[in-house]
Amino acid sequence: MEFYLYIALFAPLVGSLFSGLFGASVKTSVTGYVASGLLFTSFVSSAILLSYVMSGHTVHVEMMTWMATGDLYIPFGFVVDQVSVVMMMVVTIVSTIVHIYSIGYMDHDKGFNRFFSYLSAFVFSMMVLVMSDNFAGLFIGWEGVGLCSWLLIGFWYQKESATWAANEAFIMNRIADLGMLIGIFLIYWNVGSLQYDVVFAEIGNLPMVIVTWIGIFLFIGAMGKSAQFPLHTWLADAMEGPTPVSALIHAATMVTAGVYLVVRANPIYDLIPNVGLFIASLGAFVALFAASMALVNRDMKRIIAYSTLSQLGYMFVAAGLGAYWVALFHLMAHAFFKALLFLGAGNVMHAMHDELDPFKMGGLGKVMKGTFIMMTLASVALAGIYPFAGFFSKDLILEVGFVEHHYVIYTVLLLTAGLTAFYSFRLVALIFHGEERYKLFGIHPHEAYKFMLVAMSPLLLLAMIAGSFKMTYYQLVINLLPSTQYHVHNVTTYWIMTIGTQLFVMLAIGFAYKKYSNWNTVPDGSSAMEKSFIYKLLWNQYYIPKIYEEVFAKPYLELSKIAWKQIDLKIVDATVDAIANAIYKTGENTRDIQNGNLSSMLRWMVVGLVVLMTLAVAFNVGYNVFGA
Amino acid sequence: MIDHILTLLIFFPALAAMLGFVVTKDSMRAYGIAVAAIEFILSLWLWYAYDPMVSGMQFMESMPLIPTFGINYLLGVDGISLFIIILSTFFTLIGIASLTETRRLKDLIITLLFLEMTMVGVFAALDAIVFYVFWELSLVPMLYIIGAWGGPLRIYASIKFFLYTFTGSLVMLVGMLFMAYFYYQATGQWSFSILEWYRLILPENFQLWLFGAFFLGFAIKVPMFPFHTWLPYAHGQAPTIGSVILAAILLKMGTYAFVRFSLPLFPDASVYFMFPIAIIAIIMIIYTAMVAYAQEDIKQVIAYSSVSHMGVIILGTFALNVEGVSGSVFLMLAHGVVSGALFLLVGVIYDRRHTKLMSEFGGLASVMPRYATIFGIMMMASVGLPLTINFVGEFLSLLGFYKQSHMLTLTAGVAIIVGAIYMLSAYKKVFFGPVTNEKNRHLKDVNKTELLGLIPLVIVAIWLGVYPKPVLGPINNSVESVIQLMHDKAQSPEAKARIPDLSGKNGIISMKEAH
Amino acid sequence: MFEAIAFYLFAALTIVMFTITVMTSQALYAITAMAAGMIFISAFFFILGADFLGAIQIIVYTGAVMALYAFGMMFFDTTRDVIEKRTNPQIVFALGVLAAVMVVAIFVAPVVSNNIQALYPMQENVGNSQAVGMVLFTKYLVPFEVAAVMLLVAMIGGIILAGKKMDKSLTLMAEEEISTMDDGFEPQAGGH
Amino acid sequence: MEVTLTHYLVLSSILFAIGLIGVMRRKNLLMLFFATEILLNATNIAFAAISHYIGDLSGQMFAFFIIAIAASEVAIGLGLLIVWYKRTGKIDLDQMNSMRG
Repeated sequence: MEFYLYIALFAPLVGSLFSGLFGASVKTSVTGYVASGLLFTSFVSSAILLSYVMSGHTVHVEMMTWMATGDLYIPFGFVVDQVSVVMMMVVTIVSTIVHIYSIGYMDHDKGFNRFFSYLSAFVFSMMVLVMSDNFAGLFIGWEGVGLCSWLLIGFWYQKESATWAANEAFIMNRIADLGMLIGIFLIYWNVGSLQYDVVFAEIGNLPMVIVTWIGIFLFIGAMGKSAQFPLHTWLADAMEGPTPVSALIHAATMVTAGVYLVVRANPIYDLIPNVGLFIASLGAFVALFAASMALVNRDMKRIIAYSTLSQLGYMFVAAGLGAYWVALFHLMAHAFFKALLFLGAGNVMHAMHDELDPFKMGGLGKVMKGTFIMMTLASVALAGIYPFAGFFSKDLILEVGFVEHHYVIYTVLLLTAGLTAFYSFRLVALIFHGEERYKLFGIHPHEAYKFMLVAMSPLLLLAMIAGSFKMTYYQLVINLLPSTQYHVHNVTTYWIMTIGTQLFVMLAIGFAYKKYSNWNTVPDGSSAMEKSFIYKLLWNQYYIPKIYEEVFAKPYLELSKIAWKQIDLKIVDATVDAIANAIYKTGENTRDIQNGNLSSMLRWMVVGLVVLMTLAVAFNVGYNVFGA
Repeated sequence: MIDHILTLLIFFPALAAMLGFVVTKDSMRAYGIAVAAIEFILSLWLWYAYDPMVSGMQFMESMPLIPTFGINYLLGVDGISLFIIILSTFFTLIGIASLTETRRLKDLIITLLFLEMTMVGVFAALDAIVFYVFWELSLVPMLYIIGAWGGPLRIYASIKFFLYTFTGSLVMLVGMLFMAYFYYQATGQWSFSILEWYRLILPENFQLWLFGAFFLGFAIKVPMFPFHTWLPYAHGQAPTIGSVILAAILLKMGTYAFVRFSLPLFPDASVYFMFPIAIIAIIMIIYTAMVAYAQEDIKQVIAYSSVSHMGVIILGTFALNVEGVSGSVFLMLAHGVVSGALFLLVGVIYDRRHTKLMSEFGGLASVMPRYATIFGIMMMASVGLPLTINFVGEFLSLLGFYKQSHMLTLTAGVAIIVGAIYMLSAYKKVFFGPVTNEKNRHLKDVNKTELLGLIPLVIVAIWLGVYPKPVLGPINNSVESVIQLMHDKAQSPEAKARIPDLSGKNGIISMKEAH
Repeated sequence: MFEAIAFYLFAALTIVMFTITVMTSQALYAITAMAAGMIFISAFFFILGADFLGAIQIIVYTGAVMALYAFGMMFFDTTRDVIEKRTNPQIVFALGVLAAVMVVAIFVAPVVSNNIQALYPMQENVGNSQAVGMVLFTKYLVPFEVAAVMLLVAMIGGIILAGKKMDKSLTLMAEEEISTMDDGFEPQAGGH
Repeated sequence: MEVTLTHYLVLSSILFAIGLIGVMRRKNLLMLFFATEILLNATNIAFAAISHYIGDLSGQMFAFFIIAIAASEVAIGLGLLIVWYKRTGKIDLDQMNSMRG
C-alpha cells in the first residue's frame, strides 16, 4: 500500500515539474494532458487507498528524516487514515476535474504550461498537508499551498489588481502562520514531539492553560488559511486568479485546510470546549457576515467567494461544537458543489469575455444550457434542498447547533441558510433568466467546450448524491473522530425543523427568482436601495478592506519610510558619521601642530615631556596614596 | 596531505594569487576558476574526510609562532566551522565563475583569492591571535573590492566599512589580550589557544566585561543594530561580487565568532545578556525589515534584509540550547546561500541596465521568465518557505528561543510576516505588472555564464531545505558539545537552568575528551 | 664646609654662564660663556671625586668641542645676526621651569633614591682613573669600542659633509646645476 | 652644611631647564646646538653625582659615553649645518619648514 501512497503523493509533483520544464516556452497541450493524467493516477491511488482504509487498515510510512537536532526529530512521515483519506479523495477528485477543465479554460492563455505547473504543485502541497503525520509536515503543506495560491492568484501578473491580491493573500496567511508556528513551538516544548500520535496521546497530561494556548494558536493558523474574520479580506480579492484556481483552491481545498486542521487536532479541541465555543461563535458570525456581503455584490466570482466564506463558517461551527465528522462531511460536500459552481462561473466568464457583473448578463440560460443546469443544481445543493448534498451536510450542522443547545448559533445559521439560498438564486436568476442585457455590450456568448462540461459532470453527480454516502462515511471516520450522533430527540421537533428549514429556504429562492428573474436594467447607483446606508455598508464590505488599508498598510509604509529616512539615515547613521567627523575635525584642527617649524615642534616636544612626567608623578602619588 | 589540509586550504589560494600576477590577462579568468575549483574540491574532500560522529576539533594542526606568549599557529575544524569553510570556497568559485566585471579583471581575481585565504583562515583558526590576524586581513581585500570596483560613493563606503569594523575589532583584540592575561594568571602560562581558554572558568564580573569587549567586535561585523549602517553603503557601492562575498561569508564571521568565542567562554555572561541581545535582535529583525520595505533600490532591499535575517541568527545563537544554536549555524549557511544568490541576481539586471532602482523596472517576468523564476525561488527561500534552506534555520532558531521566552519569540516571529511584506512588494515592483519602461522590453534573459553561478545555488537552496541532515548532523554534534561545555562551566544558578544539561544523552563526547 | 662653598660657588657660576649662553644674542659671547661653563662643570666632577671625568670634560668639551664650534662659526656669517623671532617667551619659560620641577620631583622621590643599588661599587684603594679604566675595559669594553667606532664615523662624516665641494657655493648655483652634479649629491632640502 | 645628592640633582635640573629654555627660544641653529650641549652637561652632572653618592662607577661610565656622543653629535651636526648653510645661506630655524604637514 505504501506504493500507492507514494504514487498518490508524488504524481502531482511529477506533473508539476514536467509542466515546469516547459514553463517559459510556448503552449504545448502535452503539459495539460500529462498533468491531468498524473492527477488521475493520483486519484486512482487514493481510491485504492480508500478501499484499503475502509477495510479497517491504515497506512503509515516514514520516508526520511527532515530535521533532527537536539531532541527535535521531524521526519517526512505520511499517514493515510480515515480522515486523511477522505481529504485525499476530495482533493484528487476536484483537482483532476479542475485540471481537465483547465485544458479548455486556459486554452488561449500564454501561460498555459506555467498554469499546469503551478496547479499540480498546489495539489502536491495539499496532499502533503493532508497526508502528513506530524505538525511540521502539515506546516510544509500549509506554506506550500500558500505559495501556490500566491502564484496562481497572481497568475496574470500584468494585472496590478492580481498581483496586489496575491501579495495580500500571502501576507495575511503569513500572519496566521505565525500563530500556527507558535502553536507548533508550544507543542514541541511541552510534548517533545510533533508527531500526531504522540502529541494526541500526551495532550491530556498537559496543564489546561497550555492546551488552551495550543488550541488558540493553532486556530489562529486555521483562521488565516480558512479566511475567517478578521483575516477574511484576501479571499474575495483572490478571485483575481483564473477561475479554475478559484474553484480548486479558494473553494474546495485550500481554504478548508483550516477546518481540516481543527478536525485533525480534535483530541486537543475536545479538551478545551471554551475555545471550541469561540470557534463555533466566530464561525456562525462569519457565516452570516459573509452571506450579508454576498447579498449586494455585483461580481459573480466574489459572490461565490463570500458564499464559500459563509460555508466555511458553517464548518467551523460544527468543528467548534465537537461535531468533527459533520464538519468534515460538509467540507466534502461543499467541495463538490462549490467547485461546480465556480467552474460554471468560469464558463459564463468565458462566454461573457471576462465580464463579471451578473447585471450585465441575463438570459444566458438559452445559449448555455449545460452550464445553466449545472449551476442551478449546484445552487440548489448549496441552498440545502433535499435530496442534494447540501441538505445532508448543512442541515446536519443546524441540528448540531440545536442539539448542543446553542440556540443563538442555530438561529444565526438558519438565517444564513435563507440568505444563502437568496443570493445563490439571485445570481442564477440574474445570469440565466430575464432579458439579454449583454446585448447592450455587444457580446456574443457561446457555450464552453463539450469536454469541459463532461469534466464537470462528475462534480454534478457528486453534488447530487453525496448525501447518500453519509452513513458509509460516518462508519469510516468514527474510527478516528468522536462518534457523537446528532439527533433531535423529539421526532416531532425534528420534522418541524427539517420541513421548516426547507420551506424557509424555498421561500428565499422564490423571493430571489421573483425579484431578479425579470430584471431588465443595469443598476447605475441611482436607485433608492443603492443609496441606503446598509447597502453601502455591505457593498463596501463593511469598510473593512478600507480600514485595513488606512490603519495597517498605509501607516506601515509611512512608518517604514520614517524608519529609513528619519531614524536610520538621520539618527543612527548620522551618529556614526558625527563621531567620525569629530575625529576628523580634531585632526584637521590640530594639523597646525605639524606646521613644519622646528622651533614649535621642539616646544611641543617639551610639552609632551612635561605631560608624561606629570602623569608619571601623578600615577606614582596616586599609587602610593590609594593603591597597594 | 590530509594532515595539513587546513594549511593547504588557507594558503593555496594565496599562493595561487601570487602566481596569478604572472598569468596573462586573457587566461586569468580560466586560471581563477581553476584555482577556485581546486580549492572547492579540497574543501569537499575535507567534508568527506570529516568524521561526523566526533563532536570535537578535527584535522588539528599546531606550530609554535611565539612560544613565550603561547601564540601558536593552531588550526582545526568542527561541525560549526566546516560548512562555513565549504560555503566560502563555494562562493569564491561561483563568484569568480560568474564574474561579469571586465575592468582590471586580473586584479579582481587576485584580490578574491586573497580574500578566500583570509576567510578560510578565520574559520579554521583556533588560536585567538591567528584568528584576529585573518579577521583583520579579510578587511583589506574587501576594502579594495569596494574601493576599486565600486559605485560613485565607493571611497566613502569602503572607508566607512573598513574603519567601522576595524574599530570594533580593536576592542575585541583588547578583550583577547585580557583573556590571555587571565589565563596566564590562572595557570602561569600564556596561551591564546581557544580550546585552552575553554577550560578557564572566569568570575562572572570578568565575564561581563570581556563579553562586552568581544561583543563590540562581533556586533559590528554581524552587523547588529545600531551598528549596521555601514552595511547598506558597502552593499550599495560594492560591485556584485563584493556584495555576494560580503553577505554570504564576511557577515558570518561575526555570528560564527559568537558561537566560537562568546558562548563557550562566557556562559554566565551569555545568559546575563541574553535578553538585552534578544531585544536588539528583535529590533534588527523588525526595524530593518521596515527600512527594507521603504527602499527604492532593489540591492538595498536585500542589504537590509540581510540585517534582518542576521537578527534571527543572533536570536537563535542566544537561545543557548541545541535546537537554537544548531538552527542559527544552519541559518548562517542558509542566509549565505540565499542572500549571495539574491545579490548575484541583482547583479544580472544591473549589468543589463546599470541601475538598481525598482522604479526603473516592472514587468520583467514576461521579458525574462527564467530570471524571474530563479529570483522567485530565491525570494521564497529568503521569505523562509518550508523545504527551502532558510526555513530549516529560521524554524530551529525560533523554536530554540521559544524555550527561553514566549513573548520575545512571538515578537521575533513577526519576521516571517514583515519579511514577506518587503520581499513580495519588491518582487511585485520589479517583475509584475506591464512592461512600462521601453528599455526593459528587450532585455536578455539570464545567459549561460550566469546560470552557471545561479543553478548550483538553487539546487543547494532546495536540497538542503528538503534534506538538511548531512549538514545538520555534524553541526548538531558540535553544538551539543558546546552547549554541554557551557552547562558545565556555568556558575550562576540561572545560567545552569537556562543552558540545558545534555550529559544524560548518549554519544556526547565532551570537549575535553575530544582533545 | 670647603666642599659646600665650592659647590655653591661653582653652581652659581655655571648657572650664570649658561644663562648667558642661552640669553645673549651675540654668538661670540655665547660660545665664550659656554666654554667657561664647561670648565666650571668639570669642577663639580673633581669635587665628586671623578677626576678622570673632569679631565675628559675639560679636554673634550673645552678643547675639542668648543674649538670645533669656533671653527664652525667661521663658516657662517656671524656678523649678520639671525633675527630671532621671539614668540611667547612666558610659555617657554614656564615650560622649562615646569620640566625642571618635574625632573626634580621624580629624582628626589624616595622611591627612586632609595631603590638604587650599586652594581659596580667603587674600590677603596685605587684611584679614580684606575677604577674607571678597570670597569671600562671589562664590563663596558664593547660599548667603548662601539663608541670609538662611532667617533671615527662621526669624524669621517663631518669631514665629508663639511668638506665636500668646498670650492663651490651651493647657494649661488641653480637648482638644475645641483641636480646634475655627477657625484650623486642629493640636495638636502629646498622649497619643494 | 652638608652637600647632598639632592643638591646636585637640583642643580642638574636647573641647568637642564636652562638648556630646555634655550632649545625652545633659540632660532639660530648654532645657538640651538649650544643649548643641547647644556642639556647633555646637566645630565652629566646628575650621573656623576649619583655615581658618587651611591658608590657605583656606572654613572661615570654613562657620563663618559655621553661626552663621546656629544662629540660625535657636534661633528656631524656642524657638518650638516654647513651643508645647509651652503645650500640656503641661512641658519634660521623658522625658515626650515619643508616638513609642514
